[in-house]
Amino acid sequence: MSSILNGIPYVFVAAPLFAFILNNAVPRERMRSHAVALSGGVAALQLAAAILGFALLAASGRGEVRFGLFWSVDAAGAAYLRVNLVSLFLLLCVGFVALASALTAAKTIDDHRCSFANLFMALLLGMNGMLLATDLFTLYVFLEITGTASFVLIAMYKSSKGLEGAFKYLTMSALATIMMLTGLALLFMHTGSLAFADLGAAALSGASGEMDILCYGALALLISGFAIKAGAAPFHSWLPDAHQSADTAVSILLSGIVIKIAGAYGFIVLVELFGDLYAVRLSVAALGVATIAFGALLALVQTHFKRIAAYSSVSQVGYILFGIAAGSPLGLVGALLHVFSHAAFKSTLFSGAAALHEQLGTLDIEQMGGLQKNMPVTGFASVTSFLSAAGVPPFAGFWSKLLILISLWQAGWIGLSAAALGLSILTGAYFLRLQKKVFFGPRNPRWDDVKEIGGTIRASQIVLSAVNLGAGLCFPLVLLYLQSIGLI
Amino acid sequence: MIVAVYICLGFMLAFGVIAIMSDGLITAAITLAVTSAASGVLMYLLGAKWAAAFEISVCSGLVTVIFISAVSLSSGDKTKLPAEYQDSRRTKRLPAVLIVAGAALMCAAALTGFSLPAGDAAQTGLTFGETLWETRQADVWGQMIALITGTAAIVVFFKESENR
Amino acid sequence: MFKTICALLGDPVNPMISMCALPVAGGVLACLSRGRSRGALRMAVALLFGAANLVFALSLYLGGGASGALALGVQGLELRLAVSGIAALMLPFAGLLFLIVAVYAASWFHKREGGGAYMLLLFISLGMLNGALMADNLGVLLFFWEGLLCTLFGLLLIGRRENSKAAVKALALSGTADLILMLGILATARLAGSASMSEIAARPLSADGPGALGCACMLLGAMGKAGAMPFHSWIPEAASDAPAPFLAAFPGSLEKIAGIYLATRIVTDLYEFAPGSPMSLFVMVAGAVTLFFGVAMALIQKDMRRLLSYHAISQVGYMLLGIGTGLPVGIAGGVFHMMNNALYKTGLFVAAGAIEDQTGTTDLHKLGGLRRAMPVTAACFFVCALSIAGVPGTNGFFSKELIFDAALESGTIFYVAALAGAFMTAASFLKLGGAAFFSEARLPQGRRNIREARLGILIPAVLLAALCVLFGAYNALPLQTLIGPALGDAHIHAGWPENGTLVLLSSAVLLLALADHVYGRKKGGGALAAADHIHYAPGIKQAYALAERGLLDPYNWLMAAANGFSAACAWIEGGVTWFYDKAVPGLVTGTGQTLRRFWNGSVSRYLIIAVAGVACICLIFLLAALGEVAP
Amino acid sequence: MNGWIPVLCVLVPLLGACALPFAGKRSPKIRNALALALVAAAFAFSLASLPAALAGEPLAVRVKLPLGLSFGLVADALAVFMALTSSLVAAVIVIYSFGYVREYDNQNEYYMMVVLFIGAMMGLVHTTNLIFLYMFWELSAVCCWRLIGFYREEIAVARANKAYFVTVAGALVMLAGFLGIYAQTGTFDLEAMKGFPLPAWAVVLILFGILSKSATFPLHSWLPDAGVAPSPVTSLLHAAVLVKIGVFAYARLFVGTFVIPEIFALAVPVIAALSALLSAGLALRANDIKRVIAYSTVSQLAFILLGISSGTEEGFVGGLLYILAHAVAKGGLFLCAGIVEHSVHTKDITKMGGLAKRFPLTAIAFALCAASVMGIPPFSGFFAKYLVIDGMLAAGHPLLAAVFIIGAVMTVLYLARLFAKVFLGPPAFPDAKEGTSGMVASVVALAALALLLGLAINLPGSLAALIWEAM
Repeated sequence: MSSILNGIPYVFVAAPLFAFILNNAVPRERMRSHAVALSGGVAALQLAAAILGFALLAASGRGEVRFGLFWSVDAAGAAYLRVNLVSLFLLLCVGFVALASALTAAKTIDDHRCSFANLFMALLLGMNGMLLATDLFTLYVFLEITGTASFVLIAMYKSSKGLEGAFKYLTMSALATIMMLTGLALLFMHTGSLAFADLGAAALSGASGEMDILCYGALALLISGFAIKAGAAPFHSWLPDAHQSADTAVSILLSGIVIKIAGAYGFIVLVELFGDLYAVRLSVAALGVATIAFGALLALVQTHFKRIAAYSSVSQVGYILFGIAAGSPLGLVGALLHVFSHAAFKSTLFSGAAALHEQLGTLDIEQMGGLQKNMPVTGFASVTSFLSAAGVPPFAGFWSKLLILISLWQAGWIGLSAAALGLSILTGAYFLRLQKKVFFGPRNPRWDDVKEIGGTIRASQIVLSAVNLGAGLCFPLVLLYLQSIGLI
Repeated sequence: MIVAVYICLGFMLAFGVIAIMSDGLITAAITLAVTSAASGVLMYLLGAKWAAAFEISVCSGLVTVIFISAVSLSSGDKTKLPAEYQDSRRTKRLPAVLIVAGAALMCAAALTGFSLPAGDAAQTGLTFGETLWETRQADVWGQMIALITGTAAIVVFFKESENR
Repeated sequence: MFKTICALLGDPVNPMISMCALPVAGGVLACLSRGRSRGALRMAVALLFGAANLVFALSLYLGGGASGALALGVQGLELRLAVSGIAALMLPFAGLLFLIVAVYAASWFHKREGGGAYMLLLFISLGMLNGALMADNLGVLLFFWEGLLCTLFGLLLIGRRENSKAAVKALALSGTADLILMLGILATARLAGSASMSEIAARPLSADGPGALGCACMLLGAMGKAGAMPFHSWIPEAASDAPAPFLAAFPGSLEKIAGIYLATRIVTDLYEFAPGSPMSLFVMVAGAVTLFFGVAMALIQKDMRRLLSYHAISQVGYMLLGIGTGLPVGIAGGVFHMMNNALYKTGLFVAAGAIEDQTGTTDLHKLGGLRRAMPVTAACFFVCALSIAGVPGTNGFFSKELIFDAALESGTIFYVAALAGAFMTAASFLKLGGAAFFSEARLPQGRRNIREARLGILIPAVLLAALCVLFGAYNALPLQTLIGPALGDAHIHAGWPENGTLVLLSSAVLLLALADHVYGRKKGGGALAAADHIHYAPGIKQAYALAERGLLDPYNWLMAAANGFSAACAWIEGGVTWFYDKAVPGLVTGTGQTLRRFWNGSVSRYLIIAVAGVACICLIFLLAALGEVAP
Repeated sequence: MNGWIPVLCVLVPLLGACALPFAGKRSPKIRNALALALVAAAFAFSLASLPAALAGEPLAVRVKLPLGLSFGLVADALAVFMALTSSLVAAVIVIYSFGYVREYDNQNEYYMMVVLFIGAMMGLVHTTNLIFLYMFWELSAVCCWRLIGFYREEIAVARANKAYFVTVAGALVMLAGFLGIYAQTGTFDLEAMKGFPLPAWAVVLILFGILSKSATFPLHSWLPDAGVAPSPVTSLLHAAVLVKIGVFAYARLFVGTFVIPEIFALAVPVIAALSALLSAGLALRANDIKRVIAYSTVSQLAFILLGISSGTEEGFVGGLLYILAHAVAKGGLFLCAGIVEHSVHTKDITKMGGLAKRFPLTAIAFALCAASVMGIPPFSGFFAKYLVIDGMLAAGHPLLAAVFIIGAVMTVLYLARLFAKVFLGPPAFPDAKEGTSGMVASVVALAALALLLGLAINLPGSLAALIWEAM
């Protein structure tokens, strides 16, 4: 049993690498048609491996599984890679969103297929690497890889004029890089080693018992760096423009999982290491409130379908930050489950956007109207994503939000919990406006002859809606399973 | 030793400002090379010899070569920045802001008694090879995947699109 | 014979239930009889079921009352029925009157439309009235009491669907009165601890302090049903709209019986009604006001139906005045006056119905000289008119004397008002008799050949006139044998009133009225204008003008108040809707718009915002470092 | 086995609703029959659990879950009473909507949402856990949103959104209250928290949700606006079932489970009085037939809330009877309005008149239902109003009782005005023809039911008294 468990972590690194090599080895003409299928296969493999790994690891009861591919892992001070329950769950989410993106990409991406596959693998490697890293510097390196890969994916299909969104993403990432590197440098200077094991509030306080200014500065810079990557409130400016100029398949990846792994996972690590420092959790909570409020308010006034979805992602990241800020295991579980449910309903929404773009040619919601009649599947999928995002009970979104609210209330932040509840009515507001303008409102004669989208996008919409509803309905079973492995 | 450090910092600041301000791509490339060279010297002064070696050889050397070759290969009119990127209003105030920020940082460092670490920081017993291969295995992965991503990115940008 | 019928039907409760169910069955049968011979069929049903109901009522009366309970299952509302005292008397009396009115209605609708629905609703009303009279539990009394509301609304809608003003007005006013009664009943039941009248009668409640609310509301409810002010204004309206038999049934008899029965039960059983107490003053004042203004309005009417309906209102004033005094003689006088009024008022309405049946109109301008064409109707009208005017020797006179006696004892102002009322009643009936029967014929020549009324209408009129004469000539029968035992004190002085001065005064008033009529006739030219000199006298003219415009009509006050209140509500609602539709959405989208303008897409602005964000996070850490922010 | 009846009562409509669109694709007849069968099944199951509830040991199924989220369905007396009321009226409304919705499009979604709504109602009535109560509460809000926006016009969707916002905002505030309770007791299970004294702020938060759902004064604005929905929807949602959820929650939480501070025994009736008077005043002035009836609903709901919150047995029993009487009568009124509006194509009562001649059966049914709402015997409305006012007097507030009598008087005024304006007076639409036989039959059935319940009041009366003992 443990042999399989030890083998599984290798899949997450070997599979994308092998696919990358295969993608470039086979001559371009034949590879063109299978490139996206290959990336879909890799995503599916990762998803399966993560599920199997999670089950085995939970059953085996071992905290984590260390591995170093060619080297022994027990050398002193070795920066090995490891896999634990949190990272396995996030790897599962990565696989799930990558699969959804591949399904959409099969329809929407018709040129540069090989390059898309290459960058898809690079992005996958970046994210997997971040989740497997055991020290802050490796985490930063893989963060940069994810950043570069997603920048190129965004800028890939645009003419020189359309590079504006990608350019904004690049400049903001550069700012994040500067801050994170200085933070890491300050930390390294103070503690001598960046491995998770050595770091921790105790290590930081050192002999004198209280933190000196530089360590506070380091933490502040690290938090703002991850905030930019996560698209938290004051730093979210790049997200909508990046989404508007990126292809829909890339948008699914970007808002479905990249901002979660690059941003939220960073916060998970920080709170895990320096959680008992009240300032860290307070600043994450403050970011959370600002993110939800700004995201929702801005989403309410947009006229482009994907910008609304982008701001909605910004807003939902706020809830994940809330879960992390609570600091309790229940909060962490809530945040992770919200990562999964957000991935599910955001991918649904974006595949809806892809369908609309394919069939109508435009994504300006002012020109749409009453499409429920012509495009019932897309309409139904958008309703499931609305209900799950707004936290309407039978859907997955509600349960994860509920856990986050309970953890916030138990952490003593009653005001924040009430604010989260109040702001979720804003979530409902902008989704209802979207429904009214696009699907539910009076019919626009211009789209009378529009037919429903076919192929993989319809399949992905149906599967994703089923996941949204299914995860919600059998959530009590998930709770029982989590209790059996002692997480709640 | 402190004076040399401040000189290098001064060089870096000045040439950095010129690099941002200049309209010509070539002058920008050259001044960027000088900035990275100054940072290399600074690292050497602060005792990070390996890092200094890499900095000078790779950043100021190789990168500058690539920049200049790319600029010279492309046709003549590309040397000037396209019109819409020239933000005249901003260029006036930038140097003043940067110099003031530099001065502020310096006196902040002075105030908090920021002391330079001892010249030759305690060298860990390991040689460069050992640190890279034994303790920093994850970095090997990191470098490898970074190279892959870089090549994939370059391939995308400089390739004629297949079917257009 | 009657007892056997009770035994036949099992335990005592059964006949009582059947007295409610029997009329309903009769009504359904009458309504279902269709086809050519429906007139005769309905007459037969009316006779059969009316008689059966009368027999049951008499069997209960002679059987000395009965009581029984049926668990209705709802807390505080078990169906307890008990027939004793005044209820036992009222049941047969109502049965008798119903029989007469039913026959009259059957013959009236012989040729006309809407007969079936009318009979159905009339029979259901009888069922409800029987139920109300028999109810011992106050809640059950209210159940049957309000039931009359439905049938009243239905009856008023027959034939007059175009303008439904009278029906709506009746529903509104009686609905209000019934709801006030509900409040009164609940307060009384709550105060007494139990809702059964027989238990409350054991130890009556005091009418001052907490009991005042209950007593006042119940009295208001009783007065509302009887048709006294301030709930009276639908009756004249209904008079001009509703079919003629309706007037004879509802304002004529059923409503009066119910209203005065409840008023008597309140005064005698439920509350200690001290003669001088504020509650008795309240009832007497209401009685006097109704009496005076009712007949004042009747005086100037030019249409027979409206004139008689106003008289119906003013006669209630006499009864309330009598009961309001609280003295045994007053209460007996009130009840006796109610019985007399039921007889002669119904008789007058039947006579008016006969005239309308023959001539097609009740407008006095067009009528005249019917004495020769319809001698029997004229005779019956003449007998009833004499008794309503209270001419010595008639039954009206004896009951009025008792009320005058009681009124004099409790306050001369009430006695003077009663006398003025008697004067105007006499004057108006002289005018009516003169205009309709004695002046020369002014009918349009098309209606020259008027014959005597049909038998079905004539017999009820004659029967009623005969009863009036009977009650007048031998008044010991109603007083000592019927009302005395019902009210529990048998020694009421029957026969000729012993207080001679009262008799002299009232006959003087009658003579004065006759003189005024002769003077008015000569001055106004014709019997119809006999009362015009009073109508257009300087001070009184403006008062009448006000009344004409409906300013004194309580219904209009109620509607004005309701519309004013709803205008205020509309203003508040405007504010609430503004908040929901404009304020909240405007605020939210407003902030959204400003934020969108702030994030205008320029990279430098984004970077500045990001740096500001970093500064905030550093601030938080600074505060934490200085120990400000404790967990 | 017996535990399965409540589960089936909840699951059959919920899962059946999902099958309706597919049945609809095959043929409308099958879909209509299936919809009626599902609602009838809900009625049958709740009827099946009646004897056990009467015998005192209710059918139940309980599943233990972590975090105090234990799922439980108990068919106790209150649950069965509410389930029977709502599924009975819903069945009549579904029959009515066969004729009404025939010529409009997206009927599949209409029937799916109606049956889903009934499933949510059954779940909400039977559940014993606060979070699952909130779950069914939100599900009904979503169904209400889709149904109000049925005509897909601009105004209809705007009003649907408004209804969604107000009810969901209230529900979210209520959820905050539930979290507060969870923080203090550590569980969401109602049976475990029986008799727990609630702090005042938690009660206020939960009251927000209750008042928004049962459209009481400050939060009532969405109900009159929802007149844009088709008549069976307004009848189902705003008369018979949806608005009863709020009052049921009050009974289940504050009377059945928790002990609330004394102040609320006076505060809630005062709010109810305010709402009753204000909406009665507005009903007197409104000229849209559905808006008048909607304001009347707001006013009558205040009556029900008064009864249930009076804290005395008479008041509580009266409140429950009022729920039954109002559901039947008000449902009938809305359906009659539907028939009238469906054939004359206008909702403005000033343009109507004299329709009694053209719609004799509808006019009689409207008059009977209006009488029951006015509280005129022998209809069931009378007993309910009698007991509610009695309860108020028993609680020792004669002034409030008088205020509610004024409310009752205004009810008589505006319903008489409405009846006169629509059915009496000079005929305005001489050639209008009455709706289909199905529609008229269901309306007459409801009117007859109102009369029948009045005469046989002791059946629901004894059930209501039993509920009070169980509380």
